[in-house]
Amino acid sequence: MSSQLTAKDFASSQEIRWCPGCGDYAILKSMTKALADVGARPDNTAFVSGIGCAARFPYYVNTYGFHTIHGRAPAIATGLKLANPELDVWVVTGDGDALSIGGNHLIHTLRRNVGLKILLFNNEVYGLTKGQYSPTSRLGTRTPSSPDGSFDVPISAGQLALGCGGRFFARAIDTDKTGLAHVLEQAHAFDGSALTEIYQNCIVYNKDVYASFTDRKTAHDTQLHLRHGEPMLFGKDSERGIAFDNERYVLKIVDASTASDPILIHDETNEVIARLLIALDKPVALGVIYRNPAVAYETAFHAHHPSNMQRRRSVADVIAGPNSWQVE
Amino acid sequence: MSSQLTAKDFASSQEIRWCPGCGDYAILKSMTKALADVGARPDNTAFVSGIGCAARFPYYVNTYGFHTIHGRAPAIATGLKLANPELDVWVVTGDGDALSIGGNHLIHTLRRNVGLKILLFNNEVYGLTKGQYSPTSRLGTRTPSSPDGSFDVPISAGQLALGCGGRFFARAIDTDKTGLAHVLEQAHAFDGSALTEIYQNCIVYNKDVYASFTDRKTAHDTQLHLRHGEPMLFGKDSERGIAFDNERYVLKIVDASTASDPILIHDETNEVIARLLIALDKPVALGVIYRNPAVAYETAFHAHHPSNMQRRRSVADVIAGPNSWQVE
Amino acid sequence: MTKNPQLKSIVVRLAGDSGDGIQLMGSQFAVSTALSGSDFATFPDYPAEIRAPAGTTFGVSAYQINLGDDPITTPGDSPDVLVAFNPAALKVSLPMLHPGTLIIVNNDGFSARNLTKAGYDANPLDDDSLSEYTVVAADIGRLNLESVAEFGLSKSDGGQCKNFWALGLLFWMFDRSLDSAIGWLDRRLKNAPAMRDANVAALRAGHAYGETSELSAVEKVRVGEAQLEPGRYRSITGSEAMALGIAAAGELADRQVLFCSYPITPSSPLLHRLAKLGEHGVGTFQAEDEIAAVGAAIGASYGGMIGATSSSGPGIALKTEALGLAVSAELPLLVVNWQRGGPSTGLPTKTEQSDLYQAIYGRNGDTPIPVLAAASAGDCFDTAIEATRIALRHMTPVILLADGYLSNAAEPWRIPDLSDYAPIESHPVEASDSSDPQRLAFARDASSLGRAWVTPGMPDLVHRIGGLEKDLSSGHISYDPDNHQAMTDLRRKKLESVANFIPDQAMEFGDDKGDIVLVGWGSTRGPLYQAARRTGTSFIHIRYLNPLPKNLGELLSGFRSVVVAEMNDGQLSTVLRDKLGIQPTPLTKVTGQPFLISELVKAIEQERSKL
Amino acid sequence: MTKNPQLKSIVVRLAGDSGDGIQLMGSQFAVSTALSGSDFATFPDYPAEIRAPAGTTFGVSAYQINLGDDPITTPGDSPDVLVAFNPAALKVSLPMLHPGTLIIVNNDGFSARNLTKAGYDANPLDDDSLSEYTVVAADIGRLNLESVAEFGLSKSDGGQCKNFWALGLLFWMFDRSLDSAIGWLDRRLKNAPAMRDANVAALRAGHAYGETSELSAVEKVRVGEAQLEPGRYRSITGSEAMALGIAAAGELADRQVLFCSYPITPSSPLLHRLAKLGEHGVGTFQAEDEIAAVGAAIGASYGGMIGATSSSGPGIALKTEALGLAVSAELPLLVVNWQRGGPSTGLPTKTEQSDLYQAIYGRNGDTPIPVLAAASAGDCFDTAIEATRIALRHMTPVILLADGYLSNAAEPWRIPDLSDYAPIESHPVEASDSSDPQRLAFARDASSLGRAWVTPGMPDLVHRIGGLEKDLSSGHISYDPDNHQAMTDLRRKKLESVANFIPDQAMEFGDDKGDIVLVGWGSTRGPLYQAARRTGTSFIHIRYLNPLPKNLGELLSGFRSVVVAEMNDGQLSTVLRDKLGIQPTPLTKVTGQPFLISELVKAIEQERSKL
Ligand SMILES: Cc1ncc(C[n+]2csc(CCOP(=O)(O)OP(=O)(O)O)c2C)c(N)n1
Ligand SMILES: Cc1ncc(C[n+]2csc(CCOP(=O)(O)OP(=O)(O)O)c2C)c(N)n1
Ligand code: SF4
Ligand code: SF4
Ligand SMILES: [Mg+2]
Ligand SMILES: [Mg+2]
Repeated sequence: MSSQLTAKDFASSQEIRWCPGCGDYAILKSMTKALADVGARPDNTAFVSGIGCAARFPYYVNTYGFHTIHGRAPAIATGLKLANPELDVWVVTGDGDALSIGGNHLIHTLRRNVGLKILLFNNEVYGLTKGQYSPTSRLGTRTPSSPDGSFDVPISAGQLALGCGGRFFARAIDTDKTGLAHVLEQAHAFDGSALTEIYQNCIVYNKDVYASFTDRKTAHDTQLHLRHGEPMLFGKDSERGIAFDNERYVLKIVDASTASDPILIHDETNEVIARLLIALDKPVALGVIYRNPAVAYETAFHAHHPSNMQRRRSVADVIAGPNSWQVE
Repeated sequence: MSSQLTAKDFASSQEIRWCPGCGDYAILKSMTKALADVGARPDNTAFVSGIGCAARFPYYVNTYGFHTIHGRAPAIATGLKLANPELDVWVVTGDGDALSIGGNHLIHTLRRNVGLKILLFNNEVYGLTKGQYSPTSRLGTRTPSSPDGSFDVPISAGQLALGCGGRFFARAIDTDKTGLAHVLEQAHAFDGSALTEIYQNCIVYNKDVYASFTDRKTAHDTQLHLRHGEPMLFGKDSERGIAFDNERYVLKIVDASTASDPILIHDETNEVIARLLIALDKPVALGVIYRNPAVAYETAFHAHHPSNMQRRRSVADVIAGPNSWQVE
Repeated sequence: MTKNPQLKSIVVRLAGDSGDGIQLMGSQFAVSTALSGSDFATFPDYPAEIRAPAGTTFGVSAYQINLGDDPITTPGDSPDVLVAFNPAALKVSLPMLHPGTLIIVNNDGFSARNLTKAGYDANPLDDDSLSEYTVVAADIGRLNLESVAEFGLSKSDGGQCKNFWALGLLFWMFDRSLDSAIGWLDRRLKNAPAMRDANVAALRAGHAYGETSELSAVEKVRVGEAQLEPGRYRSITGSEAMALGIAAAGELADRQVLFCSYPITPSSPLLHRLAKLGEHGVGTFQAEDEIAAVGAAIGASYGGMIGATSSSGPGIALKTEALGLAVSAELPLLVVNWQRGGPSTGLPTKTEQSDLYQAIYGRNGDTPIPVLAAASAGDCFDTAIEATRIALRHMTPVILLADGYLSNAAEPWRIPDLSDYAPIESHPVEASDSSDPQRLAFARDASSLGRAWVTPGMPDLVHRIGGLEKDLSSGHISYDPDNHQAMTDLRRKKLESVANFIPDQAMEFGDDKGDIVLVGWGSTRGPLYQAARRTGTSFIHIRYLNPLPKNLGELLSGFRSVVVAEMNDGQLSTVLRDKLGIQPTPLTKVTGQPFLISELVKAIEQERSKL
Repeated sequence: MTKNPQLKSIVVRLAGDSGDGIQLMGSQFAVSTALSGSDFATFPDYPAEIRAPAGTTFGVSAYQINLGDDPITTPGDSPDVLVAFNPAALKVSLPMLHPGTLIIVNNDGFSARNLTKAGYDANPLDDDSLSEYTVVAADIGRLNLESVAEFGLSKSDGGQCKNFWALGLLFWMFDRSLDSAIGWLDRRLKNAPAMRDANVAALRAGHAYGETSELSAVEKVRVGEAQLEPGRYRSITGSEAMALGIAAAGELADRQVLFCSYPITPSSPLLHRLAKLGEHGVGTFQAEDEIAAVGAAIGASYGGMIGATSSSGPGIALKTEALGLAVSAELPLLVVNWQRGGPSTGLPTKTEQSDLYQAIYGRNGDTPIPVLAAASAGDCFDTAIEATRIALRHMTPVILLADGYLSNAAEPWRIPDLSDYAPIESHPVEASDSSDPQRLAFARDASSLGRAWVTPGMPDLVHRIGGLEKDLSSGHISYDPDNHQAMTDLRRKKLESVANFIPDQAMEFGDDKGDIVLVGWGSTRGPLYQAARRTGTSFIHIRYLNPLPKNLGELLSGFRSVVVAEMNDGQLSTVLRDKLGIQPTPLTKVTGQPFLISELVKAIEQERSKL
């Protein structure tokens, strides 16, 4: 369609209302760029969100947008996608929106494999409501609602996604342009539910919670960037790698040059390794961790539908039922 | 306390209102026996359920009982357990109640590790509402709401439980007295959330859906009964076993006498193998598949509480706040 | 039962165990009644359990049908014929009977075990406790088994044919052709020829039994033909009519319908029926819960299909937050509530009208939503179309109240001609010089205040919607105090504007002035109509409950006493006090059972005596 | 501002960016006001965004305080003093000012960039657009930075002290001691000594600036002391008072409290406060959503603790299904609704009273629930106790309505003595010969109709409860039609019986007969009281909204006109029409802002002129 659009064409004219310095800005930037790069069309793209700081996102993207209610965006987006499977539908959600109140819709959307690109901005806190601990907050997090430290065991978005049958899980860091661009493009291309967890810095209520691995200076050692078919190497000179310990069924870090166990080659379809990668904390696994395509729900829905959701026959044809009679 | 109670003491006087032949009867029988066997006390035991055929259970057990609303039993039971951690609290739920409308409460209860014994009667159908497909129904299930066969990918209770951080998952068959008694007793003894999936035959709406592995005659070949520390063997003469294929990261069935790969010894704390066992369909894994204790939520709750939920000080001590003044 | 074979109307009640196939037998009898030309109304009344243990009183399943030539609008107060398959069925039905009722019992069901289960110390067939009735005791169990013996079925499969045996006997009594039932068996048991043949044999055997036995008490009954308006008729339940109405609404609007629901009694039959209307532009989505169901329906409306959802009270409660979103975002949505006995799980299989408060007032914020109610099974069709029309015209969710009685009850219905209905329209996007598509999306029709239905995918109309307050003219988020007042006013006026499009309230019966007017809404129309006729009382039945028809206040002011009859604790009375400032006399019944004509007549007479 | 230093009351408004620390500055000023002996009322008014981009009008955070010796019941209609940190703050505040208002602006905030962001073409400080006000422009930014230079802070950390600089200036103007603010800094910044010292230095610098500068327009203001009843006082917000009230209710009932909630504005502060009352027998559980929150609270009540939950409108909507369960199972439950602007997400940080319909009528089924409302910050304490008392006495959920205004606003509060309150009791299990514990659990107190609170763990009382209909006397499941009617009647009567235990409605002001009575409820008491006083109008403020006090109807009948003022589209008017059959005159305001006294006075005068 007409000429190539740029990131600017996807930025809306709305004033942005996040705190200065919030990680959401960086994500927005990467998103508008990714939209341009994948050749999306504003008219054919919709962003659906719940409630939270993250959920303000649709206002700032120059596409169709629906800022709905807390936790329900996946359900609403499912209806939208069924009504118009041709649309590119993105869901933007936070760790509270997606994993707390919205947990049920998320797992059912993933197991059905509805063709939604779900971006989960995980800042490990409820930002909009002023900083209570969230389902991803680490044990001991002190917040207004957990003054002595939280003791709810956090949930892992990735483990949950795979546990409920999700077919695509990726991870990126808000300010890592390259990594984020890559997963956004992959998510866009995936035919089914694509869940992308983005580590997002809430500078007001949970500042630097990811600093241990987002710091650029030490990124070599703290981040593992995955690419399908490539060996799992990290370190300044890719001197270390990941291997599978098949006595203890865990991943281990090995010296790339001397390792006796073979360095794993990233296979996006390997669910066992994907789960171990998700749990890895040093280095943190980034990129497309798991991708194992299956038929998208809207495809099955329309295929199972006797007329692909078209009106083939009038109600007049069946209104009389099997038995009718004439009264003169 | 006092004399040993029997299964009869745990049977209530209420008329049982399940369809004749329903698998729920067998579960009820095993449950009342298990309660007697573990030395439970009616006064100190409560059954909390949601809505569904399964959820009628509390009426038939001679303990405290609360038949609540659809999907919310885990949340309500959480409040009960926090209010009185000394109680034995059982939750009885169906595949619809637990995994459809109640999915969110289930995952959060499990990740918090609230000390509830959750019995999920899985009959792969909504019984009480007359037979619509449920989140565990297999692809292609024909029901009144899926006249041409369902196309929602089913969810696995076990995978979901592990995905959200559950620490105990067991499985049994309604009519397998020994196996069921074993897991009920183990669940009872577990200090934390214990999820037990019971394959339950709904003879009216989903008759014999498990017949392929519940048939006693072929049970040797179709069922794998797990015991911690014991090798995973099955077959009439335990002639076959389960091994881990560490090229393809899957379980494989091997000949017990000739196998080159070692037969796995069941280690309840091995999450990787637990997930593969849950997914196994021939044979079906039964017994305690995963058990990996952690501090129970109510324990953490009371421990974190400044006074273990007792009233140490009167409100009068703090009512004046940091600044007050006298008006004469 | 009198021996006069030509009756104006007759009430037949079938009762037995949940497993006895009573509902099937009832509906087959209703079909044959319809084909015979009688008017009728039915009332299936079954237990909450799927299959309660055999023989218990709480496990009794019953089906009542009233048939005749008189306009029949209720399933009848008291049965003239009772078929009881076991002691429990007899026991729960006895209080409804009148002297002379013909009771046909299955002798074989009166075992000692069943008598105990029903709480009988002695067999009522053996003492004189039934002396005021005409009792016919037949060995239905045994006779049925004999009639199917040749087909080699198991005892239990063979026993299952006894409902068709009994149906055969009824057909003989009412002089009916066996064809409709045989046709049904042919279609239904296409793949089970032995069962098909056995049922047909049982049917014929029951019929022959009537013909040949010495049942002196039973004479053939001939019921007059109905005085129905000319036209083509069918028998229809509320669920069926609602499903057809929703599909028709989609057709009239030239839009696809996405019906999103989570099963619940008594709403599920609508989902089941719509699941079969795929060729008619309807898709069904069984969601993980009610919130997801209404969410997906809202998403579908946002995407340009007609989003629809259905539930009953507890499920509607869960949807209320999302309904607020639909109001705020101004999206069309059809919400059907099949009411049942409350509070909480209450009496899930019993009927009630106790969700009117919830429909009109039951949301946070000032969140007006139009509310309609269907008055009969067939009326569900028209009301679904009307509700959809309002939803699209005003861009708003609409709540349509039905109930458990309507869901299951059947009645003859004159098949409408779709071409008689006006197309359903929404306010189009208007050409304008505004370069701001947000404004275009929130441009309103002056009379309906409905905004344009702009949906993702439309070129050059990219805009954003949501649940935060919006600027009245630009549609952008606004926290401006005066604007919030203006938007609150707008939402109120939008609701009020619906009244400009709906018909004036008509009298359902009687003069538009007088002492007493009986007022009702929803599924009670049948008994209210009969009670009004029998007592010569004026009668108004309200379909549009929010807003009320403009002339209603004036109409009611023509009467000294406004008696509001409803199956709840007085909810419409509240609405009339609120909206019209009148002081009605509530006539309430909260038993999970429809009104009897007799109790209404008594209440009206009492009220009259007070004036 | 006049130069008369002894004023009866004075309204101060602080306004700036969300990041400027306005709310903190306001609350410190309020504490010092309290300690100075003046009466006061405050109104924090902040944006929905956590930190909206600096300089924008939608990002303005404001704090208004009214102080004086006159009984102060509102934060004041129009500021006498405005402190504006930037052009946006000035712009949004201007419409509220009156000629002569003293405006103190931070010169340094009026950069070209900020002027543009606020939508100013020219600097209003430079033209004569502010000529009717007294403007003092100080270089607050620069002066503050200079005052903290010695502490070696970053520029941004140092800049954050400017609210304390401005506070120092205000303290000088109002002749206040710096002690309370310094004490607070000591406690709060215990672990950040440099920041503590810098803030203290800024505070002193601002104070000194007042003392030494040549600000001729600013004279010291001395406000009279309040004429408060003798006693010990503190400053309190509604959230704080509600938390203390809930803890006190637990203490009076000698039960633990389990407060289960999911965060939502403006309800979260209650959760935060209660999370710190652990030693007082309160546990808090942050649930995964509102349904789990109310569920866990119900579970806690079932287990013998006092289950409590809190939310605002959208969250309460999600709880309504579970509320039905609590009604059906007859369990006590405290449900607090901090109302905010609706519908849907609406105006989350603005106040409104639009959930009254939801509270009284918003459920499926005939499901009555008692409803109370708190009238002021301090009143939240007593109302929480009252609500809990009703919940335990009648074994029922109780809804307590508060709102966003009450949550944040502070006022002086006379500290009550807990020993003045009667213990809270529930109906005990009664000794009986019944061997059926089910009956014992559903045995009722004759006057309150409350059942016994039997909880798991009690010996020999094993029984079952649930949401299905129960037999009136045995408590077992019952599908019996007459029983359902009896239970519906029981639930209605139970609600009605609450009226026998609550006090008669008193006049809040004025005679109990006359032309006009002003009627209100909830947080509007302050402005309504002042308007009533100023116009000499009788005034009734309702705490018990469902059921209404028994004498209310009679009381209202003593007036020709009943003017019902509320911050919604007329919801209490509906309730009064419904329950009392009267025809009130609605006086509504739906802007997200509290009533101004002046607009009420005008409306009352208008109504009077019509009589
Ligand atoms: C039904 C409902 N419950 C609660 C809220 C309040 N609420 C709004 S956003 C939010 C959590 C936000 O956390 P998250 O999803 O992590 O987003 P973030 O602000 O951190 O980006 C909550 C609890 C609401 N708006 N609606
Ligand atoms: C809020 C609400 N939604 C729906 C229902 C209807 N309903 C009752 S039980 C049930 C599903 C039962 O399925 P399952 O949990 O698998 O139990 P089963 O009957 O199969 O034992 C449904 C949908 C309800 N009672 N409440
Ligand atoms: S509160 Fe946190 S997440 Fe929200 S806008 Fe501010 S920095 Fe971002
Ligand atoms: S419907 Fe199925 S699950 Fe329910 S009672 Fe009957 S057999 Fe059991
Ligand atoms: Mg977050
Ligand atoms: Mg089931």
